[in-house]
Parts: sequence; structure tokens; C-alpha cells
Amino acid sequence: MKRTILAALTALTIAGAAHADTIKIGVIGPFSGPFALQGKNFKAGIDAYMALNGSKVGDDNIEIIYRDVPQPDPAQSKALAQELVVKEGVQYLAGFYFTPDAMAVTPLLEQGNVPLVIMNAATSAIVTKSPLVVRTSFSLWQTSTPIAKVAKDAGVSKIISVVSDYGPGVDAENAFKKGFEAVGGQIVEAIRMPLATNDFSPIMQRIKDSGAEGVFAFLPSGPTTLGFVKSFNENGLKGAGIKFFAPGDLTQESDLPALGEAALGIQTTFHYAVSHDSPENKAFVEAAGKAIGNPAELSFPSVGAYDGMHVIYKMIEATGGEQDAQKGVDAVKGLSWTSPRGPVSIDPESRHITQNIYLREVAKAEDGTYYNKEIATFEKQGDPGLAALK
Amino acid sequence: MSAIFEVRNLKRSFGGLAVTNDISLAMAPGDRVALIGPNGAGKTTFVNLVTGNLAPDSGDVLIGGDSVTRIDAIGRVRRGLVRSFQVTRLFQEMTPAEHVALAVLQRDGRSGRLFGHFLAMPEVMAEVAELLGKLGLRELMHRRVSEIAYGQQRLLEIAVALALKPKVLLLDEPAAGVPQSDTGRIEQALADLPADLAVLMIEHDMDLVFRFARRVIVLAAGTIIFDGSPSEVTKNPRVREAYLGSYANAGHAA
Amino acid sequence: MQTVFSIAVDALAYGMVLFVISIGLSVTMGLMRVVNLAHGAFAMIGGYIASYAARDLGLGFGFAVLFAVFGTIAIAVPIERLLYRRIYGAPELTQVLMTIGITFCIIGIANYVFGPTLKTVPLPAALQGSVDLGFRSIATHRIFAILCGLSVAVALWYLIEKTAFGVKLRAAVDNAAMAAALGVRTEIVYAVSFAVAVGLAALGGVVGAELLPVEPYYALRYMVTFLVVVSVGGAGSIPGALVACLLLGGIDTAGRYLMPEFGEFFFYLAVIAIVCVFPRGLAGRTR
Amino acid sequence: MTMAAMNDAMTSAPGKGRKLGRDLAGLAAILALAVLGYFLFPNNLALLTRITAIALLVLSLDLVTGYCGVATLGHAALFGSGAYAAGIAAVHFGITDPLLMLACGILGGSLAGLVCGVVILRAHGLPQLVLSIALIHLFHEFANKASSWTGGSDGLAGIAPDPLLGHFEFDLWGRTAYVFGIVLLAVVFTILRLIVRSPFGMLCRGIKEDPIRIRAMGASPKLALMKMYVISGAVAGTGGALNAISTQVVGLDSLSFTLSAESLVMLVLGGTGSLFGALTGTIVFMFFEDLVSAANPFHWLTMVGALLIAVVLFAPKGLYGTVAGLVSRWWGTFR
Repeated sequence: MKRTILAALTALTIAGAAHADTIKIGVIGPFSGPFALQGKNFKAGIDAYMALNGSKVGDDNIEIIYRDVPQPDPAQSKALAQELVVKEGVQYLAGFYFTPDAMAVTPLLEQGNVPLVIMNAATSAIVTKSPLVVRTSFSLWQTSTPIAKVAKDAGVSKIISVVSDYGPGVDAENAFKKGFEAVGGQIVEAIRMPLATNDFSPIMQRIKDSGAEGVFAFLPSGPTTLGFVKSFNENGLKGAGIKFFAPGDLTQESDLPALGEAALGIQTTFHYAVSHDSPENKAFVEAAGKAIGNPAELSFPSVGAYDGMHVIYKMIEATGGEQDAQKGVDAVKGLSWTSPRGPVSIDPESRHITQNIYLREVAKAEDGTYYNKEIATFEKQGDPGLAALK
Repeated sequence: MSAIFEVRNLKRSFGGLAVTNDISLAMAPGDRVALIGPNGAGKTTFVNLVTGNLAPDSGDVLIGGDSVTRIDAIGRVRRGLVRSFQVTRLFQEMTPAEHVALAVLQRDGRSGRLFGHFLAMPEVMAEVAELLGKLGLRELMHRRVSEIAYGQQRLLEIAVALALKPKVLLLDEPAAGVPQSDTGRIEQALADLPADLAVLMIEHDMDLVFRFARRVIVLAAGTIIFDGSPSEVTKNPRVREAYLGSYANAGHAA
Repeated sequence: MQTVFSIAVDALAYGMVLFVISIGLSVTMGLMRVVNLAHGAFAMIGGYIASYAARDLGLGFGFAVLFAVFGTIAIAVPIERLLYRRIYGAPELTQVLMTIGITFCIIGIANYVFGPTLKTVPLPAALQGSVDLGFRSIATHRIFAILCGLSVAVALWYLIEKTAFGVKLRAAVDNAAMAAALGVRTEIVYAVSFAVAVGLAALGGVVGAELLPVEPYYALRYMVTFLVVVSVGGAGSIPGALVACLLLGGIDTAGRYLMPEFGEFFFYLAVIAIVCVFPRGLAGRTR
Repeated sequence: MTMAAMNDAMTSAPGKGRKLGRDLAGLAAILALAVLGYFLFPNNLALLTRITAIALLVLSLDLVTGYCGVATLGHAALFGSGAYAAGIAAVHFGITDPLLMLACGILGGSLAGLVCGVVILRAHGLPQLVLSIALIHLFHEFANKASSWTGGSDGLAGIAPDPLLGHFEFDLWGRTAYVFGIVLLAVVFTILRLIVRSPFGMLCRGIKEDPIRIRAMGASPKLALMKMYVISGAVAGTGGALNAISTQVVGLDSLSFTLSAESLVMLVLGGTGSLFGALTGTIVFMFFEDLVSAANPFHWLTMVGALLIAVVLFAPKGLYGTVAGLVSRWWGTFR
């Protein structure tokens, strides 16, 4: 009996949503708290997309509803997603900066008939948790693997890996290790340091003592990066000629003004640099910079959000505004377009984004600001992390 | 009659200064003993040694013939050595009835019970009402302690001690700070203490000591300098010297 | 051997930075008996002001520091008059609630005014670069931080133990009513102590900015560290705080060097051990 | 002692009848609020369930902080242990019956309570606070390290509880989880009302006021507090298990300092030393947070801060404590 009522209610909600003129998209991200900057970037990317492509798909108006999960908190994330789906009647869920928050939502998708477009969370496994997940950001495996080859080509064969001790850090370490050993390099030591490390001098001493010719590092973007990079220079490692390799989180554009001189010459691989030279990116940066207020705060989550919106618009087109999660997701499988970051496509099998990964170096522009200068391209990179899962 | 409470050669020093120096005394059930002494005589230290809040350097404390020297303060209470405090240490937010009920339940080993309320335990309430009645606190039993007069708080202090059914009762200045008008009630309560209870009272007020005690012990500089009947104590030259000497010094310092 | 020296140098530098930032908290918590969880927020305000003064106004480093210290005091004094004065002598939990509330507000305002990005305080040329110690190099600003820490320790010790103000402060803390009866204007003593504590917080925020970068969440991110350091040292004791900072800095540094993957365990196990052995802090006074 | 005297004593007791009345009133209030919430926010049951789980945590904190005077900023250790115990049971041992998961959660919470009690009760005041902070960080770090069991920072996903009593599924609308949560809260609340008024509850209140006096009565404050800690752990574990069952993910945030601090803030906000205060604080804080963060997800923290300051200034005994005080004074003058 209870189930029939539930089924009837489900049908009602779905039917109700289908005829709505306004299609709602629920976006969950860190809009306050220590990661507020990344949430702001979500919003900037979304606003930029809507500014450039209109806030209508066909006859339907698009409305974005934001919900704040300041720090990883799967319970709150799920509660908010549930509220968005059931109460607000959103047809799409998007956003998600942190992996556990996204993981918490995946069990809801089929029941709610809602696709989930991940705009940041970078652990490979998320897309395997539900067939309704599409990711338009990157995975740590994707961005950390190419740097291994870069290191080897630079003549470095002994490397020490230093990562923050949490999920993404471990992912980055594994990805780099696998990539580096595949090209014949040697990881002399792998250090995992606590997330809440303020003073990196002892770590630098460890790096020095390890006898490595280069260091591979991953820390979450933000305050710790600054301390790490400065320590690297002050403890004389840069002077000693030890090479520094990292995925692009370490030199995200919004941290560069603070990092300044200290970051010069650091080589990173990443899917997006604000400085990327293309007409698409120029338009994007202008629109997103306007949306965020202070263009210096623009960083990589904005492009994930921008492309996420692109995917959602395509889904809406394909379903004609009807709520049909599976149809929408099927429609974007294999979809390819030119993103501000370059040519990208959605891998039909994994629903993860296939994209170019760029090798960049921090450089000083003529006006005295710092930027990530793209110097090489690894084309059409998939997510090696998914293979590693099996 | 054998001693219910005994102290043998108790010693304790702090940094070379012997605060309690070889004290011995014994009490039988029904004894009414007053322990007096000038300031700094070591009364507080003695109480702490006896109650187990301080470990002696040497010597023994016995209750009912068994040594309790190695037993902690809580264990000594459970063996029947109960003390009252110099200044009331009552629970300001709780009622007299709750105080006495808690003591009764604790004595019976039921204070850890998770269910039931003492008001619904007739045998507990009977005892609470009786004890508080004896001390004239019946009407106040459900008021909060913070609302009742100081003299009544001191009576409650005695009630709590009695509720534990002690064999030996250590009264630490039971009338200190009580206005003159209320001391009568407290003296009455002391006079009504169970006949078989051994009571050791530490007191300054000599009037109270003379009315209450049948034996007086004088402590000075950590040793017992007098142990005898109240009538002899004032005549004893060592006692006079200890008191007058200390007052003279105190006067000097002031 | 060289490794031991190296760790010792790092520990000293880190410990002294911790000391400069937390000693103000030790004053508020130990002498004024206020659990001031907003201490980090004041350090953060100092950092922001210095950053603004140096980067946007182009002032020299020394001026930026002065600006930060007095600017923060100017902001904090009205807060003391309006809010803190209500919680002197209140239960600890009430103080926690109030100061967390203040912290939240300051974070929100900082986020609004300065934005969520990291801010740095540009160092003068003299403090940039490194100094070669023979067996290793150390950043010049760290040496500066060590010197700052030492001078703060000495100055504060002198203020509290040797001046008339210190006597009044200690009297007001021990027995406010008695001190007032003796003609000590306790509310002024408290206001001045509060200002000193806040000024120290601001100084620490600036001096420590190289290690603990200024951003809106600074106020909460490092609050626990400050609280732990002060309590381990024994609130209100300057030598205690100094020893605690060096000891915990040493444990943290050594732990991170020897077994980085268990760094957190090391640190917090050490804290538990110290508190269990010295329940009133390393130099705790019995209350 | 005559029977008459005793009867006299019994009838003159003011509390008994009224207290029983208040128990029933409290229970009725919870159920009424629950029904009200169900009809007012039928589409937001997930939030209400979350509030219920957090309410259990705050109640559990009230037991040690409000009733025993233990200062702790690490109480989420008990909650998170319960959540992980329930989650690990489901994911690694295939125990997916919600009631069995609940039992695991209670057990996990109690064990954590025992461990925390042993450490935290070694000091008082500020050092005690620091011990609790150190503990919660150790718990957090341990869960992060043991990622093969806990999923580390990615969270423990894949918890799929069976239908409750074989019938009611935990679905998208969250009705089952909500009703389950409310029943748990009502049961726990009733048990706690009994406990805080029991002889043991009285003993704990005594310990909060003066542990030395309690020792002089022959009771061991430490043993009693340990016992309370285990009970508190069971309550927090219930909340943790509810959280694990209803959200089907357990994250490191459930063992975090942040959650501990928030729960303390909620408790003080509502008023310590009263179960109603704990409930009031949780409901007001969570609703206020939800309201302002939905209204302005970018700057709501300032408003929460202002709320806390306002409460200290205008309701120093906490919301419930102050209102209850006003009501009883008004009642007094009225009579």
C-alpha cells in the first residue's frame, strides 16, 4: 500500500516537473567557509555560460538554485540534494567540490530521475557509482600522470613524492608513481604529510636528505600551497637545483599573486590555465571575470562549471525539457565540443571528460603579474585512474 | 571496650617541616572528643591524613581494628569514617531532601541506579523525612539549598553525615560562621547525635568545646601536648604556653 | 648529528612564531580569565591591515607592522567595551559562545571586504632570502621571528612583573573587589591588558604570515593550535608559554621529519601526555 | 517514623507530579514538533532527519557537559564512532538490517565513550578542553589512516540498509528515515529523562557542583563520570548510526573538531543542563543555519555569529534556560 502511494507521488512529481516552463538546476558547492573561493568560481563559470549562451533552452527558462556545503560533509550534502530534488523539483544536480559530498548523492539519482554533473570532485571512482553521473572537471590521475613523463624527459630519474595525506593526495601519489615507473623512473621515497601542516621545513629537510633530483608534490590549493612553495625556496632546495613537479592545483591562478616570485619556474600539468590562448577562452575569461567581480580570483573550478553547464544545456535540448535522466545522459555520451580549455569530449563508456592536459610553467607577464604559461600539450587524455580501479 | 578508631604514630612532613609529628590517639564508640589547637598547629593536615586525602610518611590509621592506611578516602567513608566540612560544601542547586536521599542511597550502594526517583522510594523517603525532621529541616526539605539560611545549611551538613550511618564522625568546626541566635540549634543537634557514635570535633569555640566534649586533645606544632578532661585543659601550663605564645606572636605580626 | 641540529633550528623557528602569536592569548586566558577564541581573528585582522598597508598603500614594512598593531587595537577596543566586558567572570561556555560568535562575524566581514584569496605581507629586502648557517640555510624572516619572540617575551615579562601596571593587573586578577577598594580602576586595567593582548595577536599575525598565510578562515584554522599551545604552557605564564611553544614546536618538527605520515598522531599524543603529567600546564599556577 | 509523617513528606514534595507531567509534555512536544515538521516541510524530511541525528549528539553532549560539568570540544568522536561502526558493519560485514546497524552504532559509540572518558577525565577546565581537542584529532586522523576500512577522506560509501522491519524502505523522500529518527529520539529522550532524575542523575549533578563533597559521601566521582560517558556514547552512537543509515555515507566530518564545536555551540545556545535546552538549541541553530544559508549562501556565517552574540547578551542562560526562567518568574508573581 505504502509503495503504491509512493509510486503515485513519484509520478506526480515527475509529471509536475515535466510541464514546467522553468527548468531548475541545483548546484551544491562550498560557497562559504575555507573553500568559498572555489564555490565562487562555480558560480562565475555558470554565470559566464548563461551570459554567453542565454538563460533559455528552447522555450524553457533555466534557473539555478545554489546550496552551500562549506566543508566536506556528506550528510548535509545528501540532505540538501534531497531537498533540491524533492522540494525544489530540480531536474539536474551539479557542482560538488568534494568527493564524499558527490558520493553521498549518487544513490539518489535513479530514484529522483536526476543526472549529476560533477564540476570538480576529482576522485576517479565517482563516475562508477551511478550511470547518471557525468564529470566535466578532471581526475587527479588524469592531471598527475603526464607530469611523470615531463619529469623523465627533463632528465630526472630519481624523484621523491610528497603529498597531503588524504584521498586526492594518495590518488596523485599513485598516479605519478605508476606513470613515472612506467617510463623507467625511480621513486626514492613517498611521503604523506598531514593536511594540517603549517611548517614545511622538516619536510624540505627530508627531501634534501633523500638525494632525489626532483620532487613531485600535491597539496590542496589554498594556504598550505603557499607555505610549501616558500619553504621549498627558503630551505635552499630550489637553489640546489632540485626540480619541482606537480599537478596544477598547486599553482592555481588565484594563489599566484600570493605565491609571486617564489613560484617562478614551477612546472605543472593541468587541464586548464586561465591564460590559455584561444578565442573561446578569451570570451570565457571576460564573462567569468565580470561574473566573479575580481578577475584575479578566477581559477580552474570555473571552467568545470562552464562546461558542466554546456553538458546540461545539451541534455535539456535532447530531452526537450522533459525530465528523463537516462535519456539526457545518453545524449551527451560521446559529445564533443571546444571548451575554453581546448577540445574536449565525454567518454561514452566512463562519462568522464576526455581532454588535453597541458604542461605549464609559472611565468611573469609584462605587467608584473604571474601566470601559468602553457608550453606543451598532451592530447586527448582519458582517465587512467579508472583502469587502475579494476 | 576496644577502640573503634585509632591513630598510631602518624607522621607527615612537608619539605623537612614535620606538620604532623608522631600523633597517636584512640576512640571508643560513644566518645565525644574535641581536638583544639592554635592556628598552624596542624589540625587540617591531621584531618587530611585521617580521611585519606593525604598519605602519611609513616604511622597507621585504623577503623574498627582494621588498618585503613592503604585505603583511599572513598574507601574510608565506606568503612564508616565520615567527615563534615569547615565551610558548608553543599550542592547549591539541590534540595535538602536530595542531599540526604543521595547520602542514604550511596550508603546502600544504590546511588548508581539509572531508573526510579527517590521520591518514589518509600523507605528512602521515610529515612530522609525522619533525619531532616530531627534536625528541624522538614519544612525546608524541597527548597533549594541556596535559598536556606546558613545555620540551616550547617545542620544539613550534619544530616548528610548522619545519613551515611558513620561509626566515626569527624566534625570540622560545625558551628563556624553561624550567628549567635542559631548556635543553640546546632548544639542541640550535637547533643542528639547517636549515643554509640564516636565523634571527633575540631573546634575553635571553647564554649562549645566545654559543653560538648568529655575529652579534649590539644595539638600544637604537630604533636599532642594534652589529652584529658575539659576541666583540666585550661590549667595545663603547656596548653597555656602554646596558646598565649601563639597569640603573642600573632599580635606581634599584626 | 647534522640532522638533529637541523631539526632543532626548524623547531626553534616554528616554536617562536607560535609563541609570538599565542602569547597574547595566554594573557587574556590566564590573566583575564577569558577563553578568547577570537584571538586568531585579531591576528588575522593584523595580517590584513599589514598586507593592505604594504601592498596597496605602499608603506614600508615597519610602518605596516605599526599600522597593523594599532589598527587592530583600534578595532578591538570598541569590541571590548561592547561585548567582552559582558563576559568577564561569566562561565567558560558562555565565553566560548560569545567569542565564537565574534569570530564568525569577523570571518564573514573579512571575506566580504578582502575576498577569499590569500594575502601576503611583502617583506623588506633585508628580510628576504636566506642565511647560511654552515650546515644548512634558514630564511631570514625566521630569524626575525625568533628575535621578535624573544623581545616580546622579555618585554611582557618586564611589564607584568616589574612595572606598576603589572602589579595592578595581578591584583585585579587575584581579587577584583579588593583591587578596586585599593583604588585600582579595574576596568581600565582590563581594557589596557586586552589592548596589549590584541596588539600582540596582530604582531603575531604579521610576523607569522609567512608560515600561516592570511585568509578569511585563518581565524578558525589555527585557533586550535593557539589554544593547545597556551593551555599546555599554563595559561597566564610567559615562561610556560615559551617552553610549551618550543617543546610542541620541537615535537611537531621532529615528528614531521621522522615520520611525516604520523605527524598528527605524534603531536596530539604528546599533548595528551603533557596534560596528563602536568594537569595545570607546564608552568600552571594553582587556582 | 510514622506512616503519617512519611505521607506528609511525600505529598509536600512539589516536583513529583509536575515532573511526570513535564516528561509527558516533553514527549508530546517532540511528537507534535515531529508531526508539524512533517506537514510543514514534507519535501525537506532529509533536513529534519539530520536535525534529529544532531539532536541526539547534542543530548549526549548535554549529559557530560550540562549534567556533569565536563568541558569537551571533542564530542563528535562518540558520534562519528557510532556512525562508522554502523557503516563498517554494513559495508564490510554485510550487516544491513537497520536495527542491527543501530546496535553496532550504539556499541561503537559506547566504546568510544569509554576511551574518551578515560582520557578526558584526567584533567579539569581548560586542560580538559585541550585533551578533548587532542582526542578528536586523533580519532579523525585514525579514521583517515584506516582508509581501507573507513574510505578515508573520500567517505565510506555503499551503505545500503535493508528496509526497516523488512517493509519500509529508506528512499529518496526520506519518510522512513524521518519516522525512524523521531522514534529513536523519543525513546532516547524518555530514557534520558528517567536517567537524569534517577539516583545516578542526582549523583552526577552533585559531582558537577562539588566532586570533593561526593568523595566525602563515599562515592567515586570518576567511576560515575565514566559511566555517564559510556551512556553518553551510546546516545551519540545512536545519532551516528541514524546518520549512517539515513544518508548511507559516513564522512570524516562526523569525527571532526568542527562538528564537536558546533554541537557545543548548539548546546550552549539552547541552555546547558536541561534536555529541553539541548533540543531547543539544536533545532534553532540548524533551522537558522538552513534559513540564512539558503537566503545567502555566501555570507551567512556573519549572521550566525551575530545570533550567538545576541544570545549571550540577551539570553545568557541559553534560549531555553532564559525562557524557562522568565516563565517561572511570571508564574511566581502570577500566583
